[in-house]
Amino acid sequence: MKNHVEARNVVKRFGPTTALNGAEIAISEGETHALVGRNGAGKSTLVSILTGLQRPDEGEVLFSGETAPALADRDAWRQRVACVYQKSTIIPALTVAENLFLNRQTTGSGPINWRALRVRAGELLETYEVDVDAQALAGDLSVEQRQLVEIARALSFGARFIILDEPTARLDGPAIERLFARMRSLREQGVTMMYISHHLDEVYEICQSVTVFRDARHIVTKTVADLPHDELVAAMTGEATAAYESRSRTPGDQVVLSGARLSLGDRYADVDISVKSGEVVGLAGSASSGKVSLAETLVGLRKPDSGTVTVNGTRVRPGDVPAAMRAGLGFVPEDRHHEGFVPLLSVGENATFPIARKLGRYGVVSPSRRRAKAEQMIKSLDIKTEGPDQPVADLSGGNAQKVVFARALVDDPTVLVVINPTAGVDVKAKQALLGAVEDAVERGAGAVVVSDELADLRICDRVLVMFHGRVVKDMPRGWTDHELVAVMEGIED
Amino acid sequence: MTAPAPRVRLARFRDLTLVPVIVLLLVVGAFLDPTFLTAGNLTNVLQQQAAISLLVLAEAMILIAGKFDLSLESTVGTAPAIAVMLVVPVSAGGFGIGLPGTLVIPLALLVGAAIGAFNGFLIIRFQLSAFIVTLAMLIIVHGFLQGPTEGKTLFQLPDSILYLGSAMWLGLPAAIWISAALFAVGIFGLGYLRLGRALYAIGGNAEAARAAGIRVDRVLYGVFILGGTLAALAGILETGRLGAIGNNQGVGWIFMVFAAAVIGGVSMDGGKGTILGALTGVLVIGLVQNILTLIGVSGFWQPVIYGAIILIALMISRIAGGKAQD
Amino acid sequence: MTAPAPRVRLARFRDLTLVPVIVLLLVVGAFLDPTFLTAGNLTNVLQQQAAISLLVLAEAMILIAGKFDLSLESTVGTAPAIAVMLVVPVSAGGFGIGLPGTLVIPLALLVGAAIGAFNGFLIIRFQLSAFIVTLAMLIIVHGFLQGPTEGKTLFQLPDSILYLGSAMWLGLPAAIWISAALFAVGIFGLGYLRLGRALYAIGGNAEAARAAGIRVDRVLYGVFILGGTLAALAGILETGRLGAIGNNQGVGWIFMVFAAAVIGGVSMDGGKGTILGALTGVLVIGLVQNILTLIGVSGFWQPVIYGAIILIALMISRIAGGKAQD
Amino acid sequence: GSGASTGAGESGGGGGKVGIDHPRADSDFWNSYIKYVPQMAGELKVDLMPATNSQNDVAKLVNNVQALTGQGAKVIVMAPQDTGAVANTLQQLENKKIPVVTVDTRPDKGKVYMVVRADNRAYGTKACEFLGEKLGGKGKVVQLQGALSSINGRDRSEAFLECMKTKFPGITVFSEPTEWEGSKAASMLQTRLEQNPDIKGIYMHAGGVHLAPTLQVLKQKGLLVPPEDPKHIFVVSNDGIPQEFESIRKGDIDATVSQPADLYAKYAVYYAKAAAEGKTFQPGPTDHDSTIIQLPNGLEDQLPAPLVTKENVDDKSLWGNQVK
Ligand SMILES: Nc1ncnc2c1ncn2[C@@H]1O[C@H](COP(=O)(O)OP(=O)(O)OP(=O)(O)O)[C@@H](O)[C@H]1O
Ligand SMILES: Nc1ncnc2c1ncn2[C@@H]1O[C@H](COP(=O)(O)OP(=O)(O)OP(=O)(O)O)[C@@H](O)[C@H]1O
Ligand SMILES: [Mg+2]
Ligand SMILES: [Mg+2]
Repeated sequence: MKNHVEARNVVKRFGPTTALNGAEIAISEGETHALVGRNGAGKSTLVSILTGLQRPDEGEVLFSGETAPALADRDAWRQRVACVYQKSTIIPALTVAENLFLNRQTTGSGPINWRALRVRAGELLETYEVDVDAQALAGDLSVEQRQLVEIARALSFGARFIILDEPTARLDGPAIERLFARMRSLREQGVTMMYISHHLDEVYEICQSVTVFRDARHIVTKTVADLPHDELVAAMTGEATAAYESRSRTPGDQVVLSGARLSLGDRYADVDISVKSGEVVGLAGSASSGKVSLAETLVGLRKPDSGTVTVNGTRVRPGDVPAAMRAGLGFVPEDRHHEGFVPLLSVGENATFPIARKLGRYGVVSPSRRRAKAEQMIKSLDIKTEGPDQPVADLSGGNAQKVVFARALVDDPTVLVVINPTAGVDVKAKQALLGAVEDAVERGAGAVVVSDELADLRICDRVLVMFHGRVVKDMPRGWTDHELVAVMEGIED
Repeated sequence: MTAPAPRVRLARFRDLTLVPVIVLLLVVGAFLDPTFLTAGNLTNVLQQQAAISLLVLAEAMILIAGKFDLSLESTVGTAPAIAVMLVVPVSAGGFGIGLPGTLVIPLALLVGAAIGAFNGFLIIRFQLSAFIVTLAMLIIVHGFLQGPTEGKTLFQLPDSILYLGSAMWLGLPAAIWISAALFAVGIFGLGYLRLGRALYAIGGNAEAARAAGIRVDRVLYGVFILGGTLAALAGILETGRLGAIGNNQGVGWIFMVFAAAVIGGVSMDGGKGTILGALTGVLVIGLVQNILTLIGVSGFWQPVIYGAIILIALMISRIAGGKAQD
Repeated sequence: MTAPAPRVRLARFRDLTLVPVIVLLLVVGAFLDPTFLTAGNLTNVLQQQAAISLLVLAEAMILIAGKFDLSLESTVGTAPAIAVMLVVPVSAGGFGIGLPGTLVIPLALLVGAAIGAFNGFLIIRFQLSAFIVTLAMLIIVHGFLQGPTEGKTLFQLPDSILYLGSAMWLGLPAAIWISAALFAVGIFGLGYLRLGRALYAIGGNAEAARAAGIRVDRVLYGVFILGGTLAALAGILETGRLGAIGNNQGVGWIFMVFAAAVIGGVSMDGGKGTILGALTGVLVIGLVQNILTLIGVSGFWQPVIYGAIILIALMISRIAGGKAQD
Repeated sequence: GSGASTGAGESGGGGGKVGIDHPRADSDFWNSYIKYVPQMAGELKVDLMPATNSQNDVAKLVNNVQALTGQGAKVIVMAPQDTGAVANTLQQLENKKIPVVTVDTRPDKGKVYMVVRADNRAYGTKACEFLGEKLGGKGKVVQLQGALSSINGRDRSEAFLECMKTKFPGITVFSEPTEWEGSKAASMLQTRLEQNPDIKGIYMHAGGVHLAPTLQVLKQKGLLVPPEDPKHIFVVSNDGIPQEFESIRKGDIDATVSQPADLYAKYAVYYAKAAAEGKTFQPGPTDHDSTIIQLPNGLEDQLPAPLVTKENVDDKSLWGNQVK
């Protein structure tokens, strides 16, 4: 079968980092081809080269055997390839409709017919079953809604080649299912796709062949059938890696985190939650169930309309993050780019902000003590970085997420709240992060895990399921995926 | 899900948060001085704001595209002055090149466009900070007025450059028609043309705009060049209104220009705001100035009242707009 | 993978991209005028820059925290003037309140702090655009100098306010020592203090800073208040140097302040730059001014040369710094 | 002028170098002054250092003076637009025994060798008297002020208002602070004429910036008519630049106060040379139609500033008729 897309011997450097080092990929006509690799393996960099956003330092890109168009010729690129980038390309100040049809609001050069555009956008959203108002400002959408808009846009171009870079990292189960249904029907129409994900089971579900990158190089390309799960992981990590086994434990008696009668607007109402030392409590729910808002309230990022939060025996002022942290709380926020890290500051500094006061006297932060602490965190979380002085902006997504984890764990918290902890994180890192949560709990902390990923919830001793802003069920360990999803969707109570 | 209708109305409405302020100013003005609400006085306000409003138009576009241009104010004096000096004889302060007088307007526009292009070159090509580049250019461009004229006012101007700023068309000053027409084009262009929408995309997220196939650099060059050209046109209108090109023409305008754009809802961070909003900002500033002149507030305290009114307008536009400003 | 060491060194080095420019200016200056490299002249340069450098220090901190303050320049005149008017008798232009003369410096600093606090209040509490708030405040604060003095210069000043700006300590003007000491504190504070690092976090990503347990609003208030206080101190130094408080004290400084900060590597977008870099920016500006004065470039063309040098310094700092500016 | 020095070179004539700072370069008056200075220095054979320009900023003025003395100036000529804030500088110059000639403004404090200026208050009074008489002591006039923070603007404004109040109480004055900006002047005048169509007189503080905008507004309103016409508005300007004279000849405006840019330059240089040579002066009339008066901190030579009307507008001795 002939190659629809091919990249040969691509080299791309960013300053001292080599993101791609003689990497290659060949995708046959009509297949859905997975690209997997650990965080920082160079997947997104290849995407930007395949979509003409960046010029490779060496190597070439071919479409159906022909050399790729010049970088300046954006129209030619857009005819050849559509893409859902890992980084959001939604423009918050514009409406959903305009975002969907950015730079193609009209076909000709005449004035834009907004009414028609709205209708077209509405149809498009309906086709892809995205439940958002075409006229809403994109900035008002939730993270997952934005992702859906982005996907709908990429799929709507009618391009013969579509790249999806971690489209499911922010989606819940039903949305993922809808996306896959769509992808299958596109494949039936002969569309070629490249699919990037850290959810390896998705690779087996939707892709025909898979390419593995490791350390900026091409490792292997095979059909999925020829590359069982273990071998795939081994190819990614360069070593045999066992699947994650969640540990069992007995929670203590002491309640370390509790929320009582919490309510906030139309997000959640009258919620009680309590977490004991040595216990992991999961918070599950479908989109807009209010679970994230609740978790953000527990850590002080949001102020509830009513109710109280008690951390480690101290009643903290609502909406006061520093107070909660001082009481012994550490947390990982939902969106690392938004609240997780300061991109220009170093890994060391980002990781140690909560303990800055402990790194020196009289308000002074000792750089050497900071570096020492940071190196310890880098080691314990296995963060792939040049060192504590590298800006977080230069790290790959998964490694940046580990820095956010480092920040949450650096003060040995008694309470750990993590929201979508493994979003966009590779298999091995995922294990490391979940392991870090469990380690903290074994040291006596209580933890709350908020996640759309059932795998994350596996480590929980019990899972609270939210539906329309209320806790509808408390499920102890031992649930099956099907049971949990049914409760989340409100099908069964 | 919310019905779409109310949201549209609200979004539209957001451009017009200053309308109550304008109404209030009209009422207060009428109350304070009987002359205020006369056709003659309101025409004067419009005429006085015509030139500066073109700068606001230019700056609003540049801000929406996520950039910045302080040097526009210097172009207001320098562009027409250089054009005039290319045309008039040495005895009238010219360079002695003696190009035909009919060329003076195109020449002025060309000088403005060239200044804009140079700004664009430095900012886009060299990726320098737009604020500081155009700050330096503000100084340099003004120097190109001061240097050749040696600080003197140019009094002997060709008639053609005086015409637009002083003529009356259909009973109203031509300057009002011109700036109204350009605002109409601006409102339409940024509201309904793909190129205009591209400014919002670039200002909102330049990477995303590039990914969507917008030729970001080219559009930005265009915006800077258009900005410089509009500033030159503002200079031509002002020259006609004042009958001479003084060394201070345009100096100090830029602050008012920013104030008008921002209270009119244009964000300093790019990607937000409309030309209609900017227009309401210009009107507020113009009305405030007019009222202060009419009631004759002491010159010493005038700035305090003036600044306070800008702050109040800012708050109203913030509260009515409902979003944090940047 | 590359060893971390070179990167650190490079980052350190980035603060000092203007050092070659300074060396070049010293060489060129020495070449152009024999007076230039004398101890007396260089002391003069430092003394002349002492007051404005405090504004650069203040603005650099505010910019690093991701905000903006234009009104600093007005505080330079207004803060000491109001303090003086609270102290001196009516015959000397005072309010007739007659507070003791020894209070004049604390009063001036207090006025500066109050202006900063009010800026902070509007910007943080009401979430208004810092650019426009402080622009309006620039006008208003200056009005509070012009209004009570009715435009007149205050020249009967208590000795205490004159001392700092005119005294000599160890053979050098006190102003140089003071501003050197404050820069040293600033360099240390922003480099090694928790609070200083918090400015970078806030400017780099305010949401993340909040999530990391930094009291963002409180720190920002502090920065604005500190900025106002430093501007007042600059005003005190300037008052001592000039021996009177004119109505234009500080007016027009702010552009130079921004130019110095930005060519010194401080980003207008927040989170980037160092106090040491800002200091090199001040020195470049001061040396350029001094050289232009010494060689007596025509006043008409001076701005062009001046602006061009800012552009060149900007390019050097861009090329040496290696990153796009914002 | 007097003086016996010959030879133009370094430290020629037993005097020494004269450092001169110009106050600003953005008005026609000062530009004429700036052009006259080297010309007069050539005539008087004064060793002038390259001039500095303080761009209307007293802080720059102080820096410039420091640089000039650093470079060896023995006499300083300056025109401080902020008359208070130069006190320290004057003190320092006195300590260094460097005499100072100030032009146009009279420092509030600090020793000066000679102040060379015309009386700005007299400008305001002359304008007031002219307008008062033309209007017959009643009606409304507009005063387009300079910047209120400049001493000259304030002097003109205060003297004009004071004279109106005492001599022509029947006249209403509207004062418009234009910050020396043509644009503001045009807007304010236009608004005021709309509000009070019966305004009959205008006093402009600076012809260089106010003349063209005023004429333009009057033209637009159809008020640019000969003095005989009842609609005529009497306009008095200030500065004495050639364009004002031309407008007087055409009948567009009625008078101007000629601020003697040439004499300013000439006597600035003259007294600088005299100071360098160690000469001293006494209060009393001079040989050039002026009077030297005693100030607490020095002397002041009050140069004549004639009111120019249609009658004397062609007088060859007016500086505005000498520039080409
Ligand atoms: N703009 C950039 N500047 C500097 N380094 C970069 C840049 N973009 C990517 N890198 C580096 O290049 C390497 C590859 O990054 P890339 O984003 O391609 O990884 P990835 O495989 O997509 O990882 P993830 O699964 O976490 O998304 C990383 O080490 C990253 O730090
Ligand atoms: N910016 C917003 N403005 C107004 N309402 C919002 C906003 N964001 C979310 N909501 C509403 O608040 C409620 C709870 O949202 P929340 O984000 O907490 O849900 P969630 O459980 O986190 O959902 P998901 O799993 O999709 O992240 C929903 O009804 C949602 O529509
Ligand atoms: Mg990636
Ligand atoms: Mg959510």
